[in-house]
Amino acid sequence: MSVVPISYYLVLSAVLFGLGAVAVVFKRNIITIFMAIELMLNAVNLAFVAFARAHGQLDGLVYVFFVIVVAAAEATVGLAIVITIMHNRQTLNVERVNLLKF
Amino acid sequence: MPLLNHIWIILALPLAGAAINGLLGKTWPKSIVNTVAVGSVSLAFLSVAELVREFFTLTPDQIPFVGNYFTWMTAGPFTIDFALQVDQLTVVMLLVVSFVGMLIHIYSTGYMAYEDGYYRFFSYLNLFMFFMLTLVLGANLIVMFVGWEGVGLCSYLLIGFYFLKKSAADAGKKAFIVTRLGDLGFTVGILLAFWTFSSLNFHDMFAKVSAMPSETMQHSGVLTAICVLLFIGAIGKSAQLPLYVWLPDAMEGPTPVSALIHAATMVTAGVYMVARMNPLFSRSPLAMLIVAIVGAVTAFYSATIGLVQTDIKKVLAYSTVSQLGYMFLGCGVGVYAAGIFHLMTHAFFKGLLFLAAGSVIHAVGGEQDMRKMGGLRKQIPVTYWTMLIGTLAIAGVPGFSGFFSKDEILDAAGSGPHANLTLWILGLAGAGLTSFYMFRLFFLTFFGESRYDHHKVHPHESPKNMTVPLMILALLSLGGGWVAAPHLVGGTDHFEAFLHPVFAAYAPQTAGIEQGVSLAGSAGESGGIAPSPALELFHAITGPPVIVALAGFLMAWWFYIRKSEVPEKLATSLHGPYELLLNKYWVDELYAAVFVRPLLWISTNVLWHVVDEGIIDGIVNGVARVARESGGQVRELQSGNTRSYATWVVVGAVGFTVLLLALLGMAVH
Amino acid sequence: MSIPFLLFFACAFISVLGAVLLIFAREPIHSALSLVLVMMSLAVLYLLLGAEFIAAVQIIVYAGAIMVLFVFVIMLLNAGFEERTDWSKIAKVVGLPFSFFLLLAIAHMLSRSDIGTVVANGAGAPSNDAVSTRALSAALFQQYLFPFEATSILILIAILGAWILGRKE
Amino acid sequence: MEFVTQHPVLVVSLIKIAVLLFIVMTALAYLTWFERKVVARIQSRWGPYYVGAHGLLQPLADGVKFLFKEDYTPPESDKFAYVLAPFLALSLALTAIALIPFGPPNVRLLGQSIFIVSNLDIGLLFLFAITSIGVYGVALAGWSSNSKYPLMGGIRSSAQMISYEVSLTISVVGVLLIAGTLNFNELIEGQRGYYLHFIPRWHVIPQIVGFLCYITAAIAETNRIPFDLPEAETELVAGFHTEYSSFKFAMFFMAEYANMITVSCLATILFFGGWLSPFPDSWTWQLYLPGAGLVLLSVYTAYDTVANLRGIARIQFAVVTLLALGIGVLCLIPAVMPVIQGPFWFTTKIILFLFFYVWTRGTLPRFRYDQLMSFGWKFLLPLSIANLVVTSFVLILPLLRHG
Repeated sequence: MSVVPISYYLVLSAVLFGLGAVAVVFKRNIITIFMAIELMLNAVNLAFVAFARAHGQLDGLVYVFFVIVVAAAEATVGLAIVITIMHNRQTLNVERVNLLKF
Repeated sequence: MPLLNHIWIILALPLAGAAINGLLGKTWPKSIVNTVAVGSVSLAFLSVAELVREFFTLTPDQIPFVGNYFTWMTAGPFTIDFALQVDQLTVVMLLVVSFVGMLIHIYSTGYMAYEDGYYRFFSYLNLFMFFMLTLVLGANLIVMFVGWEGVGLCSYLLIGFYFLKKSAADAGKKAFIVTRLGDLGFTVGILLAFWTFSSLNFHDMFAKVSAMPSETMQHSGVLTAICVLLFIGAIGKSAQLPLYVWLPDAMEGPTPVSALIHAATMVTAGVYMVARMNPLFSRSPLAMLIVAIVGAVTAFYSATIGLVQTDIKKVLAYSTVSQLGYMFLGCGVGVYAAGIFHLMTHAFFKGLLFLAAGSVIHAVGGEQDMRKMGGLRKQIPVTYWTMLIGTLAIAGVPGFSGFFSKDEILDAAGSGPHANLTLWILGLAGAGLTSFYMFRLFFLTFFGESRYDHHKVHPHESPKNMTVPLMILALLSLGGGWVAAPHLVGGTDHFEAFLHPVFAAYAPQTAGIEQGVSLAGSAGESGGIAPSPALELFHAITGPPVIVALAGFLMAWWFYIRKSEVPEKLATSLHGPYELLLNKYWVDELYAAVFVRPLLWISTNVLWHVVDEGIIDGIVNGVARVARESGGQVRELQSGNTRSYATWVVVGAVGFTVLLLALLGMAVH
Repeated sequence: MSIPFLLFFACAFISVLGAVLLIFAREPIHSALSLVLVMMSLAVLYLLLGAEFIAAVQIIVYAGAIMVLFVFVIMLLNAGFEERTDWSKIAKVVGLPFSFFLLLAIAHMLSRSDIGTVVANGAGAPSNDAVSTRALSAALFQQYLFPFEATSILILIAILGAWILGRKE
Repeated sequence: MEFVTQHPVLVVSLIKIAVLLFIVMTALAYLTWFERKVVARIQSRWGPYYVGAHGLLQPLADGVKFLFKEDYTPPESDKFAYVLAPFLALSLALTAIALIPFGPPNVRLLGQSIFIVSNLDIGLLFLFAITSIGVYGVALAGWSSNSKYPLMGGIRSSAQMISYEVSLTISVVGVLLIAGTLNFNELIEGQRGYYLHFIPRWHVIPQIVGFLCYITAAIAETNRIPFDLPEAETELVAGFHTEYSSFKFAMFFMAEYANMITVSCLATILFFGGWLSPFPDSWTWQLYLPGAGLVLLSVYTAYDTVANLRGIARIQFAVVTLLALGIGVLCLIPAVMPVIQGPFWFTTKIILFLFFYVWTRGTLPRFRYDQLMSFGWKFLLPLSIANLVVTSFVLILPLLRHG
């Protein structure tokens, strides 16, 4: 059973990462942007796993583990912030939450 | 010799007095302020006396005695020690300054008794003493310069003592600024001197200059330049042409100040400096000539102005200027000793005259216009007699101190090694005028019918603490000159003999020989023709100076006692010249037109409106504006729109990725 | 075409599709679902790469906890259609091209990086057996013990932060 | 065809999945019957009675009814999510079951162990993974209906599931620490053996606290009474599936029961030794238990058929009797007997658990929402964590003693 070349995974992760970036830039909904960030993290994780596989080492997997944990923490706080924003400004559109400027 | 090793004490005393009075005196009663001020100066005088006593115990090779206290500043080859030195010249100056200073302090306690800022006045006065002594004692040009500037400062402070009076404040500023012009030359002179001799210690400078081969030196422009520049400083400080204008205005200050600073001590600093620098000057004939010319012309010129002044202090001021002229004339013609001698006697009688004038003013309630005086000799006898002595002394009447010194100067100008007929005539004329205007002053003040308002003014003799100094100074004016008396009968001039080492030490050979000849000369020639001392004496007391002095006296008597209506006639008939003199040749107006107004105009229209507002403010505001504009542009990036930020992040990521790719490419290839 | 390839391309397609849907969906819920889709397919890819544990964690934590949290919040806030305001000029002008350029650049870099080529050539091909969870746990609790504890503390802090943010003033 | 020969694993797996699916669907159908009967007994009613003998055909009738009801989709709903939700719920629930080993792996046919569809290294983790995904079904259903009550139900259920999933997982970790594996077979094999030669070494004995936590969390996880807030009729009409009708509703229903089966299986595997027999092997007579039980059942049904039933019902029950008798006799064949042991015990345990579920439903009242949450977070979670800590401490004690 032949092996899928690692480069395939890497390219896939790159593509996902790029799409995530596009989403971050182009979505207006805070929550969606958040999800886009998660997507980018996932892409990075994929790359990590692929590299770990390629080198036959575990470190990459451990990193992935940590990334996931940190993502969880981030989501916790981030969503709490989102809820607060919604309560205070009744909108989720980042372009409407623009008082902090100049 | 305890005190010689601690010369600084002489400086420390008045400084301490100034500090104590200045910092604490505000709330103290006058008595304590007096004690501090007069006490410190008196102690200074006493220590000077002790110093002199010790000085005479020194062997000639120990002179000048230099006390080197600490290295003040060091910059590469340039090192300045705070060093004080004592030699004969210093001794003379020290005695004059400290003694006259002490007397005037005492006098001031009476004169200033009812003035505000009493403590301030004495603090300034003590400070002046400190600086003046520093100037005199300094062993190098820099320490001297410190004293030089310090006395300038004190003069400014004291002229502007009544700073609520605009004229006084302006006079102070005028004195400061005009003197500053001279100081500019002085400073440049110092730099040039250092550049030339790579040292500013009098010792080293003189050693180097005397080591120079005389023939190169004769034409050495640098030397002349140094001398001229230093002399410019002297001109400023000693109120010679063309920078004399500040001195008459300086009379705005309290009379004791005029006596101390603007008659006895400070204004003579220039003379002292020139005398101190004699090794340089004597090697630069051109500089000598300039000094002599300036001196003579000033002497005559200001005497003419003095003729018609009506303000008693102004008259004295102009006479001071002219007397200073005589001193420079003396230095210019090579008889430094005579210059210093006249300096000393002048300190006595001019101080006396000022103090007496002050006493008169005091008597008539602050009135300074002589036309509102007259007939005061009954009311204020002490002042009358002392002023008489002063007048006789300045007029050069034989037997009075002025006679000896002035006679020596004119003698040297007429028949000395650097004799010059024109200068001699000028000096002579000046002498005549001097006696005229002095007696005019005397007669206007004390004789004739009283012209003051009897209801307001009740003339009264001054208190003891004012009259006593008057008497002492009167005595000195009377007998101060007799040290030179033997010269008249062919004997030696003790004063000159005393100072001789200072001026002979580094004197150029040729000049030295000439001077020696001249010294012996008078005796020699007299010995040639008529060797009898009596004849010598007769020659001396019937010499041209005495004649012209007598003429001046008679003319004054004729004008102001005998036919007191003549002056008005003259004033009307010779209206032009009279106006010219009365307005002091319009020099002030001239300066105002030539220097002050253009300067003001430039300052206002160029420096202020263009340079300051346009360029400097422009730069500053421009920087601020640029910052604000750019900030305003840049802050647009801070749009508060998260998506824009995200975009920037992406852009940055792209940048890094491209960079990485480039590096990878390099690494691969 | 062997099964791993089939699986890979299937999952790759699904994940990319999910990502694209995430971008184009206007309902936050749809975005969330598409993201879950991406995560699922990624989990499968992890399995293909022999990282079973990571795959499970991916699903449990990411899909099962984090995304559920997202969905929960979306429902709680009843977030409706995303309004398409377009106030950020730069995002409109620069964003798209640069993002895609970034995509291409990274893809290019990763694909040309030696690791990719090596494996593609079969040289140094990774062993096919799955990474044993035991070994992973050993690495996690011995070599990376401190980071592990640090992350636990991080999570604690995150909980506190969420509590502070969420409590009623 | 040659694809099949190339990939035997795939083919066999597919077959096994198909069979399992059939069995599970049937089981689900009859689980509803079972529940209704038991609850009826608890409430001293008859329960389903008229459709077939003892209402045995009731599930079939229900299924048919569901199929032919109008499938109404609220116009304001989010079509995609609305349709997706039930499929998600059911498929995930069924997938979870696919991980369960119903018997020992060494029982093989064509070289493939027949009772086990997938034998993953980290089977347990995957089970949790799939159950954790299960939330989406409920949440989406509630949200996509675009209506108040379903939304409330959806929010409640997702919150509840997230909350209790935590304690569910943690309560299991104790067992994992003891067993030191995530593989189901190894977990079960680890429980082989006996204390005092007759008490089975099941994890429930050391992990009794963990078990209690688990079972509580499991009930909440499956939205069963007393934790069925998401579909609390008295508060939310029918919770998240208020707007659902016809077959979609049925799918939610099946998903719920499938989850019940799943957690029961999990409990069995983790705490009650899976397909292991409770009796020592020395007691050989236990080999006859399956067959004997079925035969006895057939005797009872035969009596019932003759005594109480009339008309069509009697014929139906006769068929049931014959089936039971046939299978029982089949199980008594010596060759089959050992093979059937594992599934037999496994199924028995599961049925007991399901009975327990129904029992609780029949007896316990419903929690209030805040009570539910505070119970989950403030009691259950700390308890399970304490259990975990104590367990791990006990486990490392020997290490500590030996340095």
